[in-house]
Amino acid sequence: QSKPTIVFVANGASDFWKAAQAGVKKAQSELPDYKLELQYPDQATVASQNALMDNLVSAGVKGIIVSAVDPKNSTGEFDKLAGQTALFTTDSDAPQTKRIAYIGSSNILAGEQAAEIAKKAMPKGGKCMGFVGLLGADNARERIQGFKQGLAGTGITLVDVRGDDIDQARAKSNVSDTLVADPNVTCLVGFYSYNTPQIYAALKEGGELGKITVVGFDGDPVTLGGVKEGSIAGTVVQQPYEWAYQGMKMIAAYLKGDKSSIPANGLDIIQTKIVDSSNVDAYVAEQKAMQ
Amino acid sequence: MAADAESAGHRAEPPWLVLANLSKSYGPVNALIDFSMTVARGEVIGIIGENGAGKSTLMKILGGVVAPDAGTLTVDGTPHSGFTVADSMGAGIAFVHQELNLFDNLDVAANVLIGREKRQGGFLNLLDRRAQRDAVAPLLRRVGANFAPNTPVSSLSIAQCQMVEIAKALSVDARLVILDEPTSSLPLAETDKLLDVIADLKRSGIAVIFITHRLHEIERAADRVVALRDGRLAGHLSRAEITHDAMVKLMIGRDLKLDEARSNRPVGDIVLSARGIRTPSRPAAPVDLDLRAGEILGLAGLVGAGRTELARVFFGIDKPLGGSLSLRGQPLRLKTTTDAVKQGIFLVPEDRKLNGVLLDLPISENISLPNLPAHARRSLVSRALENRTAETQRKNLAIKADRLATPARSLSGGNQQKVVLAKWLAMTPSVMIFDEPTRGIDIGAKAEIYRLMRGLAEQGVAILMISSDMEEVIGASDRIAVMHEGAIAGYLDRPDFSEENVLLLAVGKQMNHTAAA
Amino acid sequence: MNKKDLGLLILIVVVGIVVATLNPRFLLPINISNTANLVGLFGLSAIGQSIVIITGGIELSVGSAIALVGVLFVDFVANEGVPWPVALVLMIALGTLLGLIHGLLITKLKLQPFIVTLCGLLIYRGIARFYTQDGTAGFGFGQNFPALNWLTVGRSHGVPHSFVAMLIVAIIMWVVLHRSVFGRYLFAVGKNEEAARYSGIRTGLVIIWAYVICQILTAIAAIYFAMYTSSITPASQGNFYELYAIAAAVLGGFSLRGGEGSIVGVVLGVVLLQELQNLVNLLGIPSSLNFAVMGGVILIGITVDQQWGNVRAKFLPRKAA
Amino acid sequence: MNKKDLGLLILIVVVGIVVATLNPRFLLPINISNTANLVGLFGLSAIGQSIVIITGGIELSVGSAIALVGVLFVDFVANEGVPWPVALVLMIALGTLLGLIHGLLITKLKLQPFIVTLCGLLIYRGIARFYTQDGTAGFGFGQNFPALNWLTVGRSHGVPHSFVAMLIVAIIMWVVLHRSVFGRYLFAVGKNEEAARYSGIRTGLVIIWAYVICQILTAIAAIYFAMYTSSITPASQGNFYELYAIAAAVLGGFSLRGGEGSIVGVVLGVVLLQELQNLVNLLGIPSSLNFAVMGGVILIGITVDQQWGNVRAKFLPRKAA
Ligand SMILES: Nc1ncnc2c1ncn2[C@@H]1O[C@H](COP(=O)(O)OP(=O)(O)OP(=O)(O)O)[C@@H](O)[C@H]1O
Ligand SMILES: Nc1ncnc2c1ncn2[C@@H]1O[C@H](COP(=O)(O)OP(=O)(O)OP(=O)(O)O)[C@@H](O)[C@H]1O
Ligand SMILES: [Mg+2]
Ligand SMILES: [Mg+2]
Repeated sequence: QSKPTIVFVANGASDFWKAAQAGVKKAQSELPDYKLELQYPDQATVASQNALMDNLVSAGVKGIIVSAVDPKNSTGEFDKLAGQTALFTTDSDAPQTKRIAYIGSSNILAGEQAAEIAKKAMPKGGKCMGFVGLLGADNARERIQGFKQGLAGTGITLVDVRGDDIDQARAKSNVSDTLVADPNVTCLVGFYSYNTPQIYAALKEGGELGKITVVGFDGDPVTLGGVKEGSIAGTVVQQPYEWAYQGMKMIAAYLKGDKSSIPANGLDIIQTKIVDSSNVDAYVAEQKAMQ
Repeated sequence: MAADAESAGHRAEPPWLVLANLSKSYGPVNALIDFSMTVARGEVIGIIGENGAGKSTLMKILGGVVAPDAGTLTVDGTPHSGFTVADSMGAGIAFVHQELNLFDNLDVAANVLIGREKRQGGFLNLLDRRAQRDAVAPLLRRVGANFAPNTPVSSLSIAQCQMVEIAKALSVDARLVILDEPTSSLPLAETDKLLDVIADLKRSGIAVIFITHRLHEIERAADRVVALRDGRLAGHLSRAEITHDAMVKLMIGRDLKLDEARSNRPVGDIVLSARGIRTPSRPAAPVDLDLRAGEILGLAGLVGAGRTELARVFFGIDKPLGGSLSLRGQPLRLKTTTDAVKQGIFLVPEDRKLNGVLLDLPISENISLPNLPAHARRSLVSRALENRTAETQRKNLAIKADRLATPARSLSGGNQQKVVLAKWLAMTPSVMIFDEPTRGIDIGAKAEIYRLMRGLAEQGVAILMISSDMEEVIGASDRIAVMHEGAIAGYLDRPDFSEENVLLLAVGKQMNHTAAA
Repeated sequence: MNKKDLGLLILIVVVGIVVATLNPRFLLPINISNTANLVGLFGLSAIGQSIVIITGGIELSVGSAIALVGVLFVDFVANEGVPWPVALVLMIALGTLLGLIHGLLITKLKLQPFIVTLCGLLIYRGIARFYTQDGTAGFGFGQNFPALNWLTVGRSHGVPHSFVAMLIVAIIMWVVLHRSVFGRYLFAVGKNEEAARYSGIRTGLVIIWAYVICQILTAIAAIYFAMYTSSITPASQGNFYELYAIAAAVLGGFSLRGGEGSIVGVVLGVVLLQELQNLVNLLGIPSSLNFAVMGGVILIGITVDQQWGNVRAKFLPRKAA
Repeated sequence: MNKKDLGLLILIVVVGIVVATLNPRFLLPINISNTANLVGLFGLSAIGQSIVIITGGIELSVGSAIALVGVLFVDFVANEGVPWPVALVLMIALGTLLGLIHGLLITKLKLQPFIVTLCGLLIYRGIARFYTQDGTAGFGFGQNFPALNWLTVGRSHGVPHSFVAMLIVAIIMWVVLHRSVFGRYLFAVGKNEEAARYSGIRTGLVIIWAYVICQILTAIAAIYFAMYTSSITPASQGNFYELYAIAAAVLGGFSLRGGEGSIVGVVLGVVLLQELQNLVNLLGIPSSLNFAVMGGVILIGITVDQQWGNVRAKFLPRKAA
């Protein structure tokens, strides 16, 4: 009732959004006239997220930036919401909806960057096995697609991707089982942020650390440690801090009537970047500084 | 009798257990009113009373299971107001409940010693299984059980379970053993054994309270009779005064003439006939049996002879392994009990608590259950029709319940049995199978049930009456079939009726025709 | 309406008043309408669940069945070009089949309901995920089925049609459960299956019907859920929904031992659960606490109900039994 | 070992032979060692669950308790600088407390175990998520606790210590359940609580102990899980683990009605479930089918077991009573 509220709706509970939280905080300090929040649906499901957003709109929220659980198929809900509040998307886009703009990375590009890491680490080619939480999720599909695109024409192949339903014990045993099942696999790719640490741990236990190329996504401390140590070839990091920070500012501007900051094509791509042994220290320092 | 002299010797001592002015009501039902009695050492007290007179309630108070509303229990001069299970056990009271309370996932020895396990290993409290077996084996011999201590209880029949319950009571170092209808499903031989056990207990100075509806057992065993009527003390009989008629008079307040008269009307055609029926537990013993309209065929046999199992086949509960059934000459295929009920074949089961009534359903709903569509309009149940039927049956059978909407659970055992009868009598039976129909039923109700049975037979209903009560088999049947190890060992016609003949057949011997003559 | 239901209703109203005081937007028609919609969706499956619970059984596969039916329905309609009424009939047939299988396994092979339906939970989710290769099933951009939409996600005067559907089902099931011969059989079987059998009731058939009814209602609920989310991730759609349904039934006075419960109770149970979910969001309680709030209120509700029953039993003399 | 357990063992061996034929690497020591590790982890919680199931109860909060204890343990040790033995003791105390609460609610307030532990499931997960603000609790890179690691994720001659821990617990619980007076009481209470009370058994105490034992074993399992994954997402850690534990117990011959089951059975149940998980990966079956394979095998196993029992009952005459 007092200050207009803008909410960053994540797609589910995860450490990943801690950086976004920091971005929201930073934006809040610059936007005292608004109340900025970050919220999670209680489950990473469309139903739960939709119910959350319906409730937020009922509660009078002025702007929402959402990381949709399933953007492709949320057209109806998003269009409905867009009629009631200023709706932006982040993390994964829903281009066909009436959302105002997308602020985030391109998962396909990120996948291609991961392929770069693999190519550099395995000039002679090899067989890769991927690991991911939800095989069907859009971000997983796009990363896998990008990774395959990036590998096209090289001697490296992605033979399979194992899913674990975000169960970390499964994630780890999937890695252990893969090492047993196929001795020809020379490269492991962790597509979700927690997959890479579990790959690292399983390799360490199996005594194969360093013998197998590991390519990761996101900046889990263990992943970064592995990169620094040299046992992980590299990781592709996104910048949720920037999504939240820039997103909040863009929405606030938009609510004030300033449409100029909205990109013409509705896409504000914030580049993902490769972190490998050459720049890992700098990246870690940068992240520390942010918190 | 020697026993007489002994008990006379104890009479001089003051009673160690005194019950004074006990009352207990369940809602509006006064189960026990201002009741007092004493128990002396080594005394055998027979407790009699109609169904619902309050006998079990009294015993439950003694066992600490039910708390009285008023009154005191005094043990060895110490009055107790709150008497718990632990107090009861501490006072040396062992209790065989009317309802069976066995754990069928454990073996016999474990059941007998439950709560009083033989231990080893100090603080680890480990079981000493050998000691358990050794402790239980003599007890089983004493009650005449033919199974070993390590037999799983799940493989025992009801009667055998009752033996285990008795052994359990004996295993306690008890001063008083309460037996609430211990013989209700025990056949003759086992009952004899039990009466011997009672005499044994008495000899070693242990008091016994013995509830039964089989009055001749009381005649044989009791030093003294206490009768209850409608929750009140109705009177005492000393050893000398105990006669069948005197007991009946005390219980129901008037004389009762058991209607022994049997019509000598010729029986009708064969209604139900079984050929080569083989049951799962006795696949090698095929049964042939014919049941005629208008007759009461008594089916006798020892514990586990397979009578109940046969009844289950006739009622469509179990599928036989082989053989065929026919009803009035037509082949009869029973896939479910529904098929049997449709054909007018009804069963009054042995275990009424488990199979007979739905304890939580109102009496009226229990009665209408098998014939619900007839109490419904367009598939919607009409309470009015339901109540009408129930009311009729309550009158016909004199069911003692103040409201038909009360759950069957609150009825005494005998009245529950009447509810089971009521649900079938509200329909038109052509074959009625009674499995232990008077188990736990008082003498007045028993007479009524026999009268009902006879009435049904006269209407042309074919009746199969499974019974382990020898008096009943001989008194109520027109013809007796005796089963031995799953097969029919022989038939007895009226002239051959005698306890001896039934027993001979039941144990697999030839019967003795001269004895009957 | 019995005393238990009344108690629950009072709880719902009290919670409502508290929330409305803290945030008056709770009473906005749109918020009530949104909540009613969710009550409709969850109510359909909870009513089905409650029929099974009456028989002393349990149906754990509800959530997975919602995923499987949802995936198939959306795929048939959106991608395979099956006319939606045909797809609807197919889904109800599928529900019937699943219920039949469960019922037969439970009655003929004498398997425990918990384990049969637990296997259902695992298997149906596996099939749903395999069917889409773990992808999502959803309507494409601009795909529109006006009649289907009207029936499922439409609202009339703000009243969501899912809620209307649930009400209709509730009324029908109320008559079935509390007034019909079949309902009486359900209670009898739940109280004591053996005794019911000895009364000539085809207990097997009654139980099979209970599972069939449950799965048919679940299939209908699945379609409503599918249309509400309009896209289905087979790995997560409906996860834990069986627990919500069971919780609603238990809140509504059902005993998991069977033979007890009322339709009014289970509907009120669903209303309370949805009110709680709504409250968490409206009062800005961290969504991580959503679960804890739900669990806490269920526990308190049940405890109060139980204790109240004890107090009554102690101090108020029983009405003439 | 009874006949049921033997049947299960045969099933495990047969499945093993089939898998080994299809992919001989199944028999590699490292694979067996990995599987043994998971058997250890899941076995600890399944044994706890089985103690509760014996009493006719159920403990649905296991998965959430694994998340809560895991999060707290890791946070205490990694971030708060609590010495790990202290944290271990604290976690066992927490388990005791949770079990005590469940037991008291069930025995004193006479609430149904299903509903009490369902509320536990909701509440503990909520608390775990709230505690970390829905973040992940994990050890920092290079944080190392050699003794703790040796105890939990260490292996001796390829034998994982988690497996050893499970074996020790299994042996202790075998003695408790099958050879001690307390075990006898557990069986008695599970079969017929009323009758047990009439026999002078303090049934309430027995039931409370069952839940306490279950939660203590769950807390230990939680620590092993936490050390295995070394990072914990409170929203998903342990999700559905209660179902695995229940499934293992049921596979192992436990009846959810109580009073039946053996420790050997539940351990074999866990082995079979883990063998199935392993098989999916080793044979390259799509991971989406993982659930379906598990559900299918459980169903088949239970059905065969049941039918085999029927066949035996039909054709082999019962031994004289
Ligand atoms: N739990 C109960 N709730 C309500 N009423 C009860 C309960 N138990 C017994 N009654 C009532 O108390 C009265 C006495 O019952 P009790 O079981 O003591 O009779 P009984 O003499 O043992 O009869 P029977 O010979 O049939 O066993 C009966 O009217 C019965 O209906
Ligand atoms: N061979 C056997 N082995 C084990 N148990 C048996 C055997 N035969 C019979 N029984 C037990 O006895 C029962 C079969 O006898 P049934 O109950 O039909 O006997 P009954 O003649 O009615 O005797 P009862 O007086 O025990 O009711 C079965 O329930 C079974 O538990
Ligand atoms: Mg009695
Ligand atoms: Mg019998």
